[in-house]
Amino acid sequence: MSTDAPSTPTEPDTPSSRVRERARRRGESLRSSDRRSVLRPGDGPMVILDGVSKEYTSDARGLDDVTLSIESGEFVFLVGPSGSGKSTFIRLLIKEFEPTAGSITVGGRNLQRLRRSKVPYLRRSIGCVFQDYKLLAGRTVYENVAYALQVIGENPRSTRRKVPEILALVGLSDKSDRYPNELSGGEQQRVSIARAFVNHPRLLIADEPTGNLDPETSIGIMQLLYRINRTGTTVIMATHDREMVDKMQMRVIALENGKVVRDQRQASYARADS
Amino acid sequence: MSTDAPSTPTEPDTPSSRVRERARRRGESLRSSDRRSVLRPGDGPMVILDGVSKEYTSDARGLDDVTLSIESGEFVFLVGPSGSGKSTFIRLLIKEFEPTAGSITVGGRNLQRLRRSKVPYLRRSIGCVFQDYKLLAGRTVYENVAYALQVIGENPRSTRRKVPEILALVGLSDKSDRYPNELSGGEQQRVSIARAFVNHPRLLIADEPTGNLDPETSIGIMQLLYRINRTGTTVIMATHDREMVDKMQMRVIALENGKVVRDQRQASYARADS
Amino acid sequence: MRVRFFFAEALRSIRANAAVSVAATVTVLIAVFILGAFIPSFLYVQSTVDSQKNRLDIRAYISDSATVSQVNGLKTQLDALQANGQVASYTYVSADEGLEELRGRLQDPSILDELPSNPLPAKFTVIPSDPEQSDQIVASLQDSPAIDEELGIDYGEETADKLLTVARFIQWAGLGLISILLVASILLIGNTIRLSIFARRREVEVMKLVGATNWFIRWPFVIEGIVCGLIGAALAVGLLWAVKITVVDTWIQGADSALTRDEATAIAFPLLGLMLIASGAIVGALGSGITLRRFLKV
Amino acid sequence: MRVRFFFAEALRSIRANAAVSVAATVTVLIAVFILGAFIPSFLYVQSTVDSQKNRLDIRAYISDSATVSQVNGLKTQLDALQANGQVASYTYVSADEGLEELRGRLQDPSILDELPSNPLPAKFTVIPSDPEQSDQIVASLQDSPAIDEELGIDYGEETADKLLTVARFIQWAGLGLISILLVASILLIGNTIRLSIFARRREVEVMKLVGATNWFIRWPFVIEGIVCGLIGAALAVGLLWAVKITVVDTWIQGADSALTRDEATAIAFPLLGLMLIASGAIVGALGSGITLRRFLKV
Ligand SMILES: Nc1ncnc2c1ncn2[C@@H]1O[C@H](COP(=O)(O)OP(=O)(O)OP(=O)(O)O)[C@@H](O)[C@H]1O
Ligand SMILES: Nc1ncnc2c1ncn2[C@@H]1O[C@H](COP(=O)(O)OP(=O)(O)OP(=O)(O)O)[C@@H](O)[C@H]1O
Ligand SMILES: [Mg+2]
Ligand SMILES: [Mg+2]
Repeated sequence: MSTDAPSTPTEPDTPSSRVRERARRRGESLRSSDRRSVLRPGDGPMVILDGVSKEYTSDARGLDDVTLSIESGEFVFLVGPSGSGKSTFIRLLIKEFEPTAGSITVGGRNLQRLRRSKVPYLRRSIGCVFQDYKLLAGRTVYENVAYALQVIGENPRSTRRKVPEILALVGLSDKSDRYPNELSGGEQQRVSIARAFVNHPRLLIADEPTGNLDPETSIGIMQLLYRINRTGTTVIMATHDREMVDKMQMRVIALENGKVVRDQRQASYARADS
Repeated sequence: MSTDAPSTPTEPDTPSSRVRERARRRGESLRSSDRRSVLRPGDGPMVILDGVSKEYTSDARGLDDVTLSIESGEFVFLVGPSGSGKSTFIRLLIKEFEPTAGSITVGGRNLQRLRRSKVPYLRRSIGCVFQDYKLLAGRTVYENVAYALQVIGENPRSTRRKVPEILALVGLSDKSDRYPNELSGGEQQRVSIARAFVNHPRLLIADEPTGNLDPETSIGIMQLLYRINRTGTTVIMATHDREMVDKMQMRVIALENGKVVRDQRQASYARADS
Repeated sequence: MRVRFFFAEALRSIRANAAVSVAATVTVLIAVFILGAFIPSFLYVQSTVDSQKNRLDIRAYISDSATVSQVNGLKTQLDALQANGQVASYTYVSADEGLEELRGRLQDPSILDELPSNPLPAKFTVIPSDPEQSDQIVASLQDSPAIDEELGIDYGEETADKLLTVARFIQWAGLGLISILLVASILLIGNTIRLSIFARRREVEVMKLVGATNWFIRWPFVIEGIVCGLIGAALAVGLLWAVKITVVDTWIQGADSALTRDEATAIAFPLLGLMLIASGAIVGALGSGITLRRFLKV
Repeated sequence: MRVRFFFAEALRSIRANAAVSVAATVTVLIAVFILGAFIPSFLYVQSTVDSQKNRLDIRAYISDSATVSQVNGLKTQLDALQANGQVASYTYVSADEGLEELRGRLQDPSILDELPSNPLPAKFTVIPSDPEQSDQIVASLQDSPAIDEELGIDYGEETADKLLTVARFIQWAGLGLISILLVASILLIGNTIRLSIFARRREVEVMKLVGATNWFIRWPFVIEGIVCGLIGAALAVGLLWAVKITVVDTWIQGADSALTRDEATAIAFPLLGLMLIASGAIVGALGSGITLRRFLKV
């Protein structure tokens, strides 16, 4: 039906005007959420991986000698078969664990040299949609999203303003008092997306954010990501959605067995020559 | 690449010959797993819903007056937007909770009249792939799959034979000693699939079993489901994978806000007239 | 074969949930250790008090002018009371024996040396079966002509009352404290097991959804409870044994007769140990079995 | 404002994890109740024994032939010893007072009525500051000419030794048992809190991944620990108070002087209550704070 939406991101419908409104407020919000950010400002590459490997155990290799860089403001798809290392890549960027070899730089900061006490500030500057959602089971939808703002010390008034706004954007306004186990799979996924967006991070990472969403909702989410990207946010998205990737024609990094097998601008899901 | 595979299910490659081998042993296995099955044999409808509604709370409606029947041996896709009631439908079939109205019959058994102590036997006759996998965190891949056999009292020798067989089929032979949290999202999903298949249930229900799988692996799983269906097993699959549904041209039940809005044989993901 | 499977499952679970198993085991250990330290202490104190209570004898003073037949008449009466069970035993104490006895009881026996002659009369010392029934014995002996009219029959009403009060206090207070400890132990162990199962409730839920029957899920948990209970109780008994050998036994040897006099009292250690270990296992089993019920209703 | 947020979080968590909070609270309740029942019992027994120990007086018998100046010389010596702190107090006991005293000490005072005359000498009763130093006092008084040569100075070496042994035993055994209970309580509470945080480890992990600092996560848990500790301890103190009023107080009133004689002993209840509640809160706070560390390393 509306599968062409991502390519026309400025049509004047309601969600879109909300997004523009949000973008307008962005300058102020960025400052507040970046108050103690460890990311260095500037236009250098947002992410640099240099010979990065991650061996979980001697026989489980997540990433294998990956070298690449992602510029500020880029939109990157991460594709590859199940178990190829997409989630490993993402988890390295938020320093969930250390690489076994190589060095990673995010926003001008070498992650190996980042002190443990600074890691929370790194994570606040990165919005992350987790593949398994990682919602707080004891909190409602509203509280889950608000938590990301409370963590950065946002004042309660602006929290009360921002959270319903972002929930409306992902279509969950009427479910804000539900607990995660009272939601459908796709609804939980959208809560995770809302939480990652809510404090306007400079880097947005999404691990298969549309895996449990129907095509139409997926397109809505893609529109959202695209618009956020247009305001200057770097977006990295792991996905299996061939249709989506083909339509967007953005940079595609393809992994296989932990190795980068393709890194191409304006590309499709599958190799052009196949 | 090989997106046409599901329609040619009898090509002589290795996984396929394994599947035939499995089908050959099926008679014996069926008997052992059905030893105390509560499902009645016979060729009547496998699933009958009669005016079934499920209200979680007064403002959260999962299913709304659904009446339909699914014959033994059918292959049914369940589609619909996020939150439309697909998982609710599936959870009602395994008696995870009771409907608030209407009656459900599975394999000739009225679920309301099924005594609580018989529920485990119902669930053993149904293989279920859960949307959130529901793996046992403290058990390895092998043990997770074996558990489904141990539950029905399968003897250890045949367990040791069947589990590696099914793990090979979903491509996880080399990861059988890993724990779920040491697997990628897609790998966990495949463990859940293996567990649902392993004791050859008469009814197989899969809740978005390919949500976290790349297109190629998805096709492999679909082939598997299709072949299992061909040996007489009824298969119900909730999915968002438009491409897959369009290719298979099977019966499609479309839900929206808990209501059946379309129930069509040999159909596509979207309404034919749209 | 099923049994072996359940045991294997229980051991697997103990290993996989080490933190939880250790917590349960430690709780049992502590609870059993405390019970094992308090029960014998209480029994010891109790038996000491009891032996004091048994010293509550009745003294029937014999008149200097009593004839032998009168004294024999009194003796016959005492035999009769002994026969019907009211009197545990009695002895005749001559005047000289009485003086020696007094000497032994005085804090400062030297004052007796100052006595010009033995002022004490002869007497029967009667030990009643139940000190609380002394009055009746006294009443039945009172009219015997052998009894000294002035001194009569003495059973230290006041002292006896005090001692009986203390004995009753120690008995009830001790029983109260032990009961509190017992109830507390069971609550604590149950609490820990409840938490440990709570931590694995999702696991139980998944098992149900895969078609496991309640007992199929429950047995490994019950066995796990038994194993943790057994290990915890055994460790506690071992610890108690170590404390007994190193502290209590050497102390008793070092101390003079002041306390050891009233021993042969404390419950035999092996019996106590066995009882404690058994109760650890039972509490563990019941704790997991009962707690699990809540999470099996899926 | 931050503080209010942390408090709100803690209360939210207590409500959301009712099972867990109740378990922790019950554990604190039980532990504090047991401590609160045993500490005063121990102090009571201890002070009873102590007051017995203080009765270990030294008796310096005065010769019938001593002159007034000799007796005054002995008195001067005693004053000097009292001045340097070795003697707590002393009193002169005439022969008649001595007989009365003996009468009070005998189980069967009637035998004294048979005495033809008072055989007892006059004496000084000296109460040493520390009964264990009696020897030295005796040594320094020994040579006074006022002392009766035959009776000399008596301080009941044997009895004193026995009593001191018993006192030391009760003191150490009591301290040992209370220490065991204290350590056990802390272990048990820590155990429960560990389990309760273990049950929520995934929650903590997610918070870390969303960018919460360690203290941002820790404060609500610490406050939760304090609240559970406070509530548990307060309930225990309430229960103790109820037991004190209904059981102990009526018992003390009912019982005669046998035990109440040595009271003014037990620690004041309000003080005890406050201490118990405070320690409940502290243990709760430390328990959660420390346990959490393990799960914060994501
Ligand atoms: N904790 C772990 N311990 C051991 N091996 C692991 C662990 N986590 C992941 N792996 C392995 O590392 C490889 C890459 O995993 P990763 O999660 O990055 O894959 P992925 O590309 O995200 O796959 P999917 O699309 O299925 O989510 C997989 O083979 C996986 O089995
Ligand atoms: N436990 C619950 N309590 C209240 N509402 C619930 C509960 N579970 C599901 N719902 C609601 O019921 C509706 C149907 O949920 P269901 O999980 O069946 O959707 P679904 O079709 O599986 O969606 P998805 O594709 O996102 O998984 C949703 O709106 C959901 O919010
Ligand atoms: Mg992944
Ligand atoms: Mg669903």
